[in-house]
Amino acid sequence: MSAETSTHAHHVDTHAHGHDHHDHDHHHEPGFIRKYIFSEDHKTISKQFLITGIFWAIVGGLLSVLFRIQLGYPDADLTWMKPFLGKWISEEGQIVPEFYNALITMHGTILVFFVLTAGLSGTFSNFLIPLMIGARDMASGFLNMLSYWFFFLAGVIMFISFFLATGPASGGWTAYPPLNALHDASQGGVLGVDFWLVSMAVFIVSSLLGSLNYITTIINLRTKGMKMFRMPLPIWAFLLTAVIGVLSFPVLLSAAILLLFDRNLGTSFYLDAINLAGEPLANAGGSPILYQHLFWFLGHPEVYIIILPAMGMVSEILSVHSRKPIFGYTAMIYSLLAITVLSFIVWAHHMFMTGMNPFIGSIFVIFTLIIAVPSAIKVFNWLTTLWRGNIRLNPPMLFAIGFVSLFISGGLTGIFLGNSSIDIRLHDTYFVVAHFHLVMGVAAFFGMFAGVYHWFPKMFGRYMNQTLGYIHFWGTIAAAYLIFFPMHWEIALPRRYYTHSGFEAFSGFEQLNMFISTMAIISFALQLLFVFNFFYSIFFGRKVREMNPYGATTLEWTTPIRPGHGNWEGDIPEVHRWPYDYSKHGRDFIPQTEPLTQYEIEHGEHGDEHDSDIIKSEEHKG
Amino acid sequence: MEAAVSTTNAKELWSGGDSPFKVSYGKIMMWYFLISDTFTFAGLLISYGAIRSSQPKHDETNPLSWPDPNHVFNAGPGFHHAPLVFVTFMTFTLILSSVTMVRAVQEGHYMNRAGVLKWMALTILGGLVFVLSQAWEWTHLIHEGMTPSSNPFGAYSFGALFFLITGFHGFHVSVGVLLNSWAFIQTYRGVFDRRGHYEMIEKLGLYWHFVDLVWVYVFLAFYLF
Amino acid sequence: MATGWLIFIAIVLIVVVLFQVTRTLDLVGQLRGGERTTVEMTRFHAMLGLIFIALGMIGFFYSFPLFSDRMVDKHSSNNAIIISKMFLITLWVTGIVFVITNVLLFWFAWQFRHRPGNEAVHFAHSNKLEFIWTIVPTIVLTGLVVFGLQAWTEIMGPAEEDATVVEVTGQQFFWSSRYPGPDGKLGPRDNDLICADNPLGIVTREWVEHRRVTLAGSKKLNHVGEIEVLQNREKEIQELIKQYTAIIDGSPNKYIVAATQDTLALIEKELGKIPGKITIREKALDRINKKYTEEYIAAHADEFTWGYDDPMPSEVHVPVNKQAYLKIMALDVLHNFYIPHMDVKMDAVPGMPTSFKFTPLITTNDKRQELANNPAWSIIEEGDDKPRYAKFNYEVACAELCGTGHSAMKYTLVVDSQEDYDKWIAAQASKWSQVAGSLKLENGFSKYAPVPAPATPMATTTTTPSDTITISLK
Amino acid sequence: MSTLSREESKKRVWRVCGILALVTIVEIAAALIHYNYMEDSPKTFLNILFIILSAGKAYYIMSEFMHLKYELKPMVISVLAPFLFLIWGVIAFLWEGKYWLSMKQFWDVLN
Repeated sequence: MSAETSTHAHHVDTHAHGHDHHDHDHHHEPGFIRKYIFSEDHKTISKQFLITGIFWAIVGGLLSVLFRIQLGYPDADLTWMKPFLGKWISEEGQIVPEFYNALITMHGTILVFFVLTAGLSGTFSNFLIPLMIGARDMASGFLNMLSYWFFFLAGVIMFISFFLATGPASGGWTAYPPLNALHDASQGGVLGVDFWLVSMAVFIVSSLLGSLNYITTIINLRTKGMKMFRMPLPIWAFLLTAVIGVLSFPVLLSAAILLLFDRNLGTSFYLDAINLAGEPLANAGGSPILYQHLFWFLGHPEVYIIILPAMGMVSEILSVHSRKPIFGYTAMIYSLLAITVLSFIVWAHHMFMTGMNPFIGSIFVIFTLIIAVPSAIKVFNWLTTLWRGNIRLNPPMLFAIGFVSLFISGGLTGIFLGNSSIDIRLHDTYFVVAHFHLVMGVAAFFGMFAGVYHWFPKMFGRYMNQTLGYIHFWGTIAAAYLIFFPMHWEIALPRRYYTHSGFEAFSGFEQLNMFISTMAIISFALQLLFVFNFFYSIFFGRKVREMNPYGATTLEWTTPIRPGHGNWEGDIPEVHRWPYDYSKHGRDFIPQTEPLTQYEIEHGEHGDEHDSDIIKSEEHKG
Repeated sequence: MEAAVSTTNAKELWSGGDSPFKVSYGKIMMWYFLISDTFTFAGLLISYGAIRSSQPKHDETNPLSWPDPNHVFNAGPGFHHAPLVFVTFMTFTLILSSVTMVRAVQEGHYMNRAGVLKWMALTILGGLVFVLSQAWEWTHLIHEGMTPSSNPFGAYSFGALFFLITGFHGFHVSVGVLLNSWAFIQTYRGVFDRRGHYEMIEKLGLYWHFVDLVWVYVFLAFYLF
Repeated sequence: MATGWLIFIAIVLIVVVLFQVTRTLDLVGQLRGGERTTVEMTRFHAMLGLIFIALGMIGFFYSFPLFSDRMVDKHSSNNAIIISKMFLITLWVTGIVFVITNVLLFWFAWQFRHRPGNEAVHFAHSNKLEFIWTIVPTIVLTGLVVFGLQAWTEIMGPAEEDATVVEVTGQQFFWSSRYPGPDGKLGPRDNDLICADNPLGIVTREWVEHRRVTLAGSKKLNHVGEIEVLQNREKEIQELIKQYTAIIDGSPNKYIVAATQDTLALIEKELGKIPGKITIREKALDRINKKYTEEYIAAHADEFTWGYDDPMPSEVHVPVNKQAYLKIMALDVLHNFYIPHMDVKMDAVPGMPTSFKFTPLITTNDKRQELANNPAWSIIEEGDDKPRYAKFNYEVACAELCGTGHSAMKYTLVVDSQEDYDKWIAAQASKWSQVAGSLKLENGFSKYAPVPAPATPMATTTTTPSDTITISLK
Repeated sequence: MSTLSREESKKRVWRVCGILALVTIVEIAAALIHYNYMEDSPKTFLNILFIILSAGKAYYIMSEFMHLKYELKPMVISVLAPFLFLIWGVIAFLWEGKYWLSMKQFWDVLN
């Protein structure tokens, strides 16, 4: 053994054990600021992400209410909003078209990035990764804290852009050039887009810091016995989400840098032969389609960044509350992996009608439709998980079931859209809006709600009000379907239209639009019920009195009811089995920390398809 | 220890309680950060590829065709009409500074503070020379009329892409020089000695080599093709 | 206002009462014992789930035919027929899966609900099952891909030789079109040549000359060029700034000072933009001078004449049952040439022409006759003299967000019978070839020649985007 | 450097430095020879050579300087695998660029 090896190995050891020393340094109680504001504790950071996410969800939802009023009640008199919105309300009391565009742009940006990326993955990755894999905290608490504060900064920048004289970005959440590359093509383009781009760049830094932490923590800090194939499914989902984030967000960063250059330094990466309102521009040699390719190279994986964590959490919740192992654990992991890989090679299915090479388009059709296979596997596995279970329908379980339903309904329309020939009809219409809102908007929200209701007791040591939760669920799922299902009928109606009244071809949808808008407003109001329930329960909810209220097998329920910094008071528990031993050997559940008995075969060890039969015979013996 | 590593079977490494890569979390993070950064550069270089292939190929008669690098990069401080000589010098500077960085990392393994200081100083020097060379080249090209929005040598996009990508790379080098200087001071103050290991130098080394690695492709894209 | 407050207070009260009720329910549930409550709640919500899915499915099957006639035109073009077929196939496949999986989901929730005597089965995986639901979707999707790509290739493949070529151009916020004249060739275009008189930048010898003069000016024609106009404006503003500064320094009246400062800020902003505008024009002039040398024009003598006879009508006409081949262009930002009835949709990209082809199968007139049978179309709307169907036209819209006036980019497509089309195009050609004649001026400058106004909405080009929208929408 | 002694690893570094320098010189020389003596011949073959040589340089930098050669295999895979995602990206982007040019040339006779 050479001297070098020993020193080298020595580093590793110091660091591997570093975390056991970690909590010794923190025995003194940190002050208020270190504890709640600039906290490095993953649980606090996760709550920060969640509450900021809720704030942005309210803002984003409110924006959608505003533009739904314009679509559903174009004649409504909104003069009373003039004190708040000023010139964005016309003299006749209507939302002006430029503001309408700003509303849809900001609604998309806020919900996709701030709520469903940061608010969802940021919250639950932070909260669950250390708790479920048995770690004291994230690998780097400091970077984790920075991750939140960069997110916060990105939000501040985006928020400031609302108060610009020329308004926030108004060229769509995808920020396609040239509309968003030119200062004079729209009002939002004057300054709003610069804010948008800078905010996105900061957001990307935040996402990167977070993702690096999640990946590293999962790789290096699993407790003893926590093999990769003993990790609960949410952890797999968070891991792959983080991988997608690390690899796809940088491409958006390069796209944003190029766009910033085009806007402010006279370059022509995306611009060629432009004559704006009679004014010639000097740009030459670029291509607007290039931006779209770069954007969707991020943008498509982004939708999986949004939906994978929800899938993971739903798998866990379905299993816990039906008292059955998740069906096809390994298949679930491999389908997550397949989705991750495929997500990087299908981006241009958003671009069939943008003047890209139709032959390349057909290759993208093939890749795209393959994604339906792992998605189908997941759906069937979820269904089979419910089959012959012992299902407790509490709010988290209902939201998880709702997620599956919405994912099916929204996912199936993806098969229409992924097929380029049908996409000619559907591209940029309300059919698309319906599709992605169901499958990645509402479904991801349902995953998030399921997660919040399920892990709220662990987060705050109190329960949320269950009855309000039930009302919230039934109201939301009904409203969601009533908003987005009829939207499929608006099949040829182009989206991002301030009004469709100028066209005979688009007439006849006024009542439907009114109905959808009404439902949207109701659904928004229902979400406020959740917000109220959430904050009320933090302070006044019924207290949790047992460590493991759901009878779940995973590690987070072995921590104290309100875990302190370092999560476990004594040693970190060791793991001996996979996380889904429910209803096995006549026992309701067997925690992961319980060693295998002599006769027991661990799940996945034998790879036999008659698993259940073996267990039955075991039961007879026992 | 060596024996332990070799006998541990791969499966056990993954069974928790230890790093399956036998690598500390800091280094893993740095590695994955670099992969992420690679994708940023890849985004820029792929854009370069797409724009370039959408422009007419180099053609003496077409003033808007893609320029020949031998025409553009043919000067250095004090000399002209010597294509690619100056950039060769820059490339060598970067390679050498990478080598000095490796030496610093190696000395760090043996806790040799004086050695680390010596090689870090040389690395920083190399970085500075590279950044200054790039500054000279930029000044020269701007003098010749090449700006982000114009290019006397041919296709407009060439200038814009050149400044963007070499600028982004130069930014990375500059950040590297700053970080290395910081590490140099920390080493001098004996911080790493007290910590018991020079892992910080290793992590910075990874970053520094990555910058070198990116240059290989920037060099390929702008100076060779 | 008072009623508003009353309503507000009432709502708040109702919410508070409701909340108290839910709290009590929760507490009562706990008092009665968690297990019993769980069983009852599970039963109740599983039942709600069954009702939900039943109502949902009824709603689905009820509303589908309700809207299907409004959805799209299924037979007005070959694309519509192909796509409708693909759509229907996919609808069947996905529809069946949709119904089965959703019903199973809620039925399982009911059937296997937690209740005394129900026990979960430890059923963790089955290779057989998982294999089935990997392979079956794969096969089905392969089928969809194959059919889909067949349709896609048919629609996007190369156009027929004798297709009717139409060039359409999108800009904020209107469309314009151009046809190859009697020579059958579309004249080339150049962004640098675009000016008020030549809005599409058509390249002919005269337009090149014209643009040179509009940019650089001409002593001979006594015409001041754009560059000089801007330079003069710059001087003028500098002069104004001096005057205003003097007012600000000298005036004791603070209101006058404030007002003058505002004006000053505005014109300083304008001044700041002028150098850029001059540079852009100088660059364009430079490019024009460099590119359109006498040798170049001589070498491309033919191409320089193609633009003379290109009609630029204010709507698109195409003959029925014959392929139409669209060359789609954009001047400023992305647009999308969208004809809902024809299933035509393709982005207009600045700097890169795109194309799309379709074969219209029903003339506008026949379509009107077809609609006459539809009661919704045979009504006569208030203030109209003709029934709705008589005014029917195939409409063109924009399907790519292009700014404030995105929803106002309306254009018209007329599908003619072959005879009608021949007549129409001949009339257009004769009308526009006169223009070509007027362009062939000896001094190479057509500013004072009778150039007819281009396609109607051109007048809005000079207004700011926000003005345009109020004009075109209200 | 689990198997190398201090001296060996030092030597190895300088050897890699030599290889990188040599490859760079070969590249520059090839480019200059092409420029000076055979400017009219297409550069395709040369470009392929450049790509191969650059990949070689990248290999040495990553494996030796960045120490990747001496890491455990799963680590190496986890670092290298993401680059597979770029393959289709590069193909698609370059293909697209060519298509944009061809569309311009197809429709615009003066280009």
